[in-house]
This record gives sequence, structure tokens and C-alpha cells, in this order.
Amino acid sequence: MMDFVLHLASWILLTAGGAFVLIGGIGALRMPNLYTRMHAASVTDSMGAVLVLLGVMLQAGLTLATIKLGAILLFLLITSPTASYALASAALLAGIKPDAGRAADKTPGS
Amino acid sequence: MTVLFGIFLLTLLVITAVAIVRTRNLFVAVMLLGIFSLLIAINFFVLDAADVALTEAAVGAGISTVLFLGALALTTERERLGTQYRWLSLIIVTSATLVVLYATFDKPRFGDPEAPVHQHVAPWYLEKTPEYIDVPNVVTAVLASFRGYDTLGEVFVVFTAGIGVMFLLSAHGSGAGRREQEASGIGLREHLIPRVVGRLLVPFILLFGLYVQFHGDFGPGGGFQAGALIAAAFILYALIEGEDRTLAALPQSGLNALMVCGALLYGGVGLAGIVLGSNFLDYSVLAADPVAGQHLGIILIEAGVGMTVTGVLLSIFHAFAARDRA
Amino acid sequence: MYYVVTIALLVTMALALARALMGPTVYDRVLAVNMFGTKTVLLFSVIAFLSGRPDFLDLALAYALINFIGVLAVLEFFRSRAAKRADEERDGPRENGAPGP
Amino acid sequence: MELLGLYHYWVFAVLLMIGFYAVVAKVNLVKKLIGVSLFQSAVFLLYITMSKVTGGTAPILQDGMVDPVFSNPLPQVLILTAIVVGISTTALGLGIVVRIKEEYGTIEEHEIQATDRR
Repeated sequence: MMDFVLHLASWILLTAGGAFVLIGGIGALRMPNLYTRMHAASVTDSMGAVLVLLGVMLQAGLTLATIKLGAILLFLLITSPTASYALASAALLAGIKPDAGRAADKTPGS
Repeated sequence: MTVLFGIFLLTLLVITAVAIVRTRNLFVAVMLLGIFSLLIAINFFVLDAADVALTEAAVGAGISTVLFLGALALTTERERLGTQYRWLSLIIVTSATLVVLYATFDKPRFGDPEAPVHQHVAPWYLEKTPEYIDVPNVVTAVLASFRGYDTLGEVFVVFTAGIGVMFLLSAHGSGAGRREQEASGIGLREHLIPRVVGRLLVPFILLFGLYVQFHGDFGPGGGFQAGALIAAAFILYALIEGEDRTLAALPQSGLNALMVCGALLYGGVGLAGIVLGSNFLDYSVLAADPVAGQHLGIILIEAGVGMTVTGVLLSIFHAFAARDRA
Repeated sequence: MYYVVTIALLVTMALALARALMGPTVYDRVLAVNMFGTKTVLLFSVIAFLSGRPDFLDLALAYALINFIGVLAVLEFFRSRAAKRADEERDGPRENGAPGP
Repeated sequence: MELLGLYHYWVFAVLLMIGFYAVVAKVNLVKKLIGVSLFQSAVFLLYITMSKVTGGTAPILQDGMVDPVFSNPLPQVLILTAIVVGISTTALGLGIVVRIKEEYGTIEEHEIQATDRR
């Protein structure tokens, strides 16, 4: 019974994680300018990664693999916002303004 | 099903490669090369080559992007004259592709266990490794012991390439005195967030590098991967804190010593085999028990490989970075 | 069920690749590379379980640790370029420096 | 399905020739080096493809495996070292390109040749 509940929970987490990853991917493709696209991409980095890794963790049970997965999750949660920060500040440095709409793509640096 | 994933990934790989060649912006080409490296690492993993995937990860994720960007900063990021002899080249390349494609029809089918590659030496390695060497990772056993000679050669190639880069790029940027007078150089000191996160992560990357180095007998890993990971940790430190502070932590003389001592350690272990009355690079005589001798030999030469790779990759990075400032 | 996640990840990778190919700015491409890296970490973790060898999580860990070095290098690249340009505007153009794009 | 078994080799052939095209047809030296590294990756892919055995797993022994089938470790060993050698030699090539840029002021092949002829 316990096993079944764990499996069910893990499948739900995995499926939801897959859905979030996919939504983020579509957003990164369809959003109108750079900063909104970064916003969409961060969905896959945060919610998607957390759900998928938690789902896999439930599958692994209490083993060394779970600890490694926890470490992966921790490092992802630390590094991906840093990467986003670095990217956004590089873009700002090049003079891309965080405007709404497509106009923002037409600024120098392309 | 996994085969279908592989085919999908390979298709993405070809698309990426075409885009790399077509773009005129070299910066974009380098970014796409990063994606190419990730894709090929996943392919290696799907094809059961965990060790190779780890190597590609360690090298491709950080170091190769950093080196290409360093070279672009020193040269140019735009191709001004695109393509020469476009049609002639296309005809030659297309006909060569057709020849190679024709040749592939004689290849054994993908994953065929009866293929000629799987008939010779490899089954022997798989069968005898537990008996002679007794490490779980057969790749490490073949790399370090059965084919230690090859690996010695590869280490010396890496070593020579490192010396070559240092000769080429330190010609008139000479003198540490001048280096000190120069102002900031590289470094993201004013960016607080990368600095804090980077300082937090550097010890973990180093620790993980050491884990990969010494766990290489049991899981994916070994000297090559660990060397690249440790070099990546120092490169991260140089990016966030500036190159001079990295050189203060691990000076160029230390890197030279690492490179040379690594290669010498490898060769020395080989010679120790001769001195103790056996063949070059035969570790069985290093300890009373042949299997323990193999373990000792593998740990020593993997350490040598790791030292040389770390030293060479970091020296190359410093050579490019110092050039940028001169 | 691992397959569902794997397929979602693969499709997202294809979308990220499309973004990397379309641009339009170079920063979009860097964003795509970064996104691709995160997806790779997840894919490695899922495939390690799919193939029944959970000890291969080391690969995912390696990527999780060092993937963002590339993006930091990009930031450093643009920062030093901007600094060089500022220098040149102050001192006048250098003699043998190639004109910027 | 029979022909699908050759797909990996076809991708190898195409990647190899894409890299080759970049080396012969592109004028920019950095682009040529990128072409060389594509070419290199294609060869890596060929070797690793050959090492795969259907139903196999990575050649790392593990307790509790019943009658395991392992993929071939030998090509993996060759490519593992080749990747690190590849990045070192690429760095050497980039070093040469940087020196060329400093001496000639350009990294476009035609302009270098024109300077040499003068």
C-alpha cells in the first residue's frame, strides 16, 4: 500500500514536472522579447527541475542516489538564477532595454 | 525506445552542426558549439559510454567555451569574408559524403553483438579484469593498466600542447612585474551575486573533482575528468575574483610543477616496474600481491594524469587571459 | 512513466534549440544554451534511472556544478569588451585594432 | 527498421563532412578550427557507436547484476583520452590564430596571403 502511494506520488510529480518543463520551453520560444523569454525559461529551471528531481527521488528511496539527487537539486537552484542574473546584466550592458513588446529586439547588440 | 531517443538527439546534432557552419557571427558559433557538446554528451550516455560522457561534460561545459571566448576576445567575433569556392567545396564535400555513406552499408548494424569490434581483445578485458585487476570500472582498468602505454602517450601529447600554447602566447607578455602593474584585468568583482555563488561553489567543484579522481575505479571517472573539473573550478575562481588572485592561490610555477610532476610520476611508475624486475608499466610487481600492486599503480598513474591535465588546462587559460590584458 | 518525462525534456530541448537558431539577439542564444544545460541535467538524472544504473548520477552532478561557468564567461566577455570600448573612446582608436562589428 | 540500424553511421558521415566543409570553404581561421572540432566529434561518435551492444550497459561491474551484457570498453577508452587531447590541441590552434592576428592584423585567410605576397 505504502509502495503504491509512493509510486503514485512520484508519477504525479514526474508528469507535472514534465508539463512545467514543456510549458517553459514553449514560453521561451513564443514570448515576444528577451526578458520575457528569460522569465519563461526560469519556469523550467525552478518548478520543472524541482518536480522532476523530487519525483525521481521518491523512486530512488533512501539510498546514496537520493543524496546525489538532493545535491543536484540544490546546485541547480543556486546556479540557474546566477546564470540568469549574469545573462540579464550582460544584456543590459549591451543596451537591450527591458521594454514590453517586440521593439526591444531591435536595439543594438544583435 | 532508447534507440529512438538517440535518433532524435542525433538529428538535433546535425541541425546544430549545420547552424554552426552557416552563421557568420563567431560568438553565436561558439554558443551553438556549447549546445553541440551537451547533445553529444547525452548521445554518449545513451550509447552506454558513461566515462566518455563525463569527460565531455567536464571539458565541454566550461573549459572549451571559456577558451573559445578568450580567443574571440583577442581576435574578432565576425567573419568578414564568408566562404571561398562555395560550389566547388560543396561538390567535393557532397561526393565525399556519398562515398562515406556508401561505405556505411557494409558496417555491422547498430548494436550488433556479432560485430567484429566485439570479437577481439574486448571480451578478454571484460572477462579478466575482475581476476587480474579487480576494479569494477573496466574502462579505468583498460585505460590505466592494460593499455597504459597509450595513455602515457596521450598524457605527453596533452603536456606538449600545453608547452606549445605557453611558448606561443607568452612571447612578449613576459615578466610578472608588468603583470602586477596592470589594473583589474578579468574578474567580475563588481557583480556581487555571481561572486557570492561562485565562491560558494568552488570548494564543492574541487571536492567533486577529487571524488571523481579517486572514485574512478568504482564509477565513471578518473584522472582526465578530474583534471578538467579541477581546472574548471580554478577558472570559475578566476572569472569571479580576477586572475591575479587565482595566480596567488596557485602560481604559474606551481602549475608548471604540476604538469611536469604528473608526467614524471606516470613515467616513474612505469620505470619502477622495470627496476622491480618486470616490464615497463607492469604494476603487478609494485606490491607483494599482484592485484594490490595493480591497485597502487592505477591510483598513482591516475593521480599523474589528473595533475598533468589540471596543470595544462589552467596554464592554457592563464596564457590566454594574460594575453588579453597585455 | 519515465518515458513521459524524457519525451517532455527532449521536446523542450528541441524548442530551446529552435530559440538558439532563431536568435534574434545573441543573448537569446545564450539563454537557450543555459536552458539546454538545465534540461541536460534533468535528462541525465531521468535516464540514469530509466537504464537502471542510478550510480551514473555523477554526470548530472558534474553538469549542475559547472554549467553556469559558460554563462559567467559570456558576461565577462561582454564586460571586458565594453571596458575596452570605453578605453578606446577615451584614448582615441588604437592603431592596429580591428574596427568593432 | 533494418536501415535504421545504420542511422548513427549516417549521422557520423554527415557531421564529418560538415566539419570538412567548414575547414575547406571558410576563410576565417577560428571558423576553420570550429570545423576541426566538429570533425573530431564526428569521429568520437563513430567510435562510441561501434562500442554499443544492444541490451548492454556501461562496462562498470556492479554487485547483483545477473548475467550482464556490457558494451565494449576499448573504444570508450580511446575516445576518453582523445577528448582531452582534442581540447588541448584546439587550444594550441587558437594560440596560433591569436599570434597570427597579432602579426597580420587579420584572421581571414585571403588577407593573410595577400600580406605575405607583398
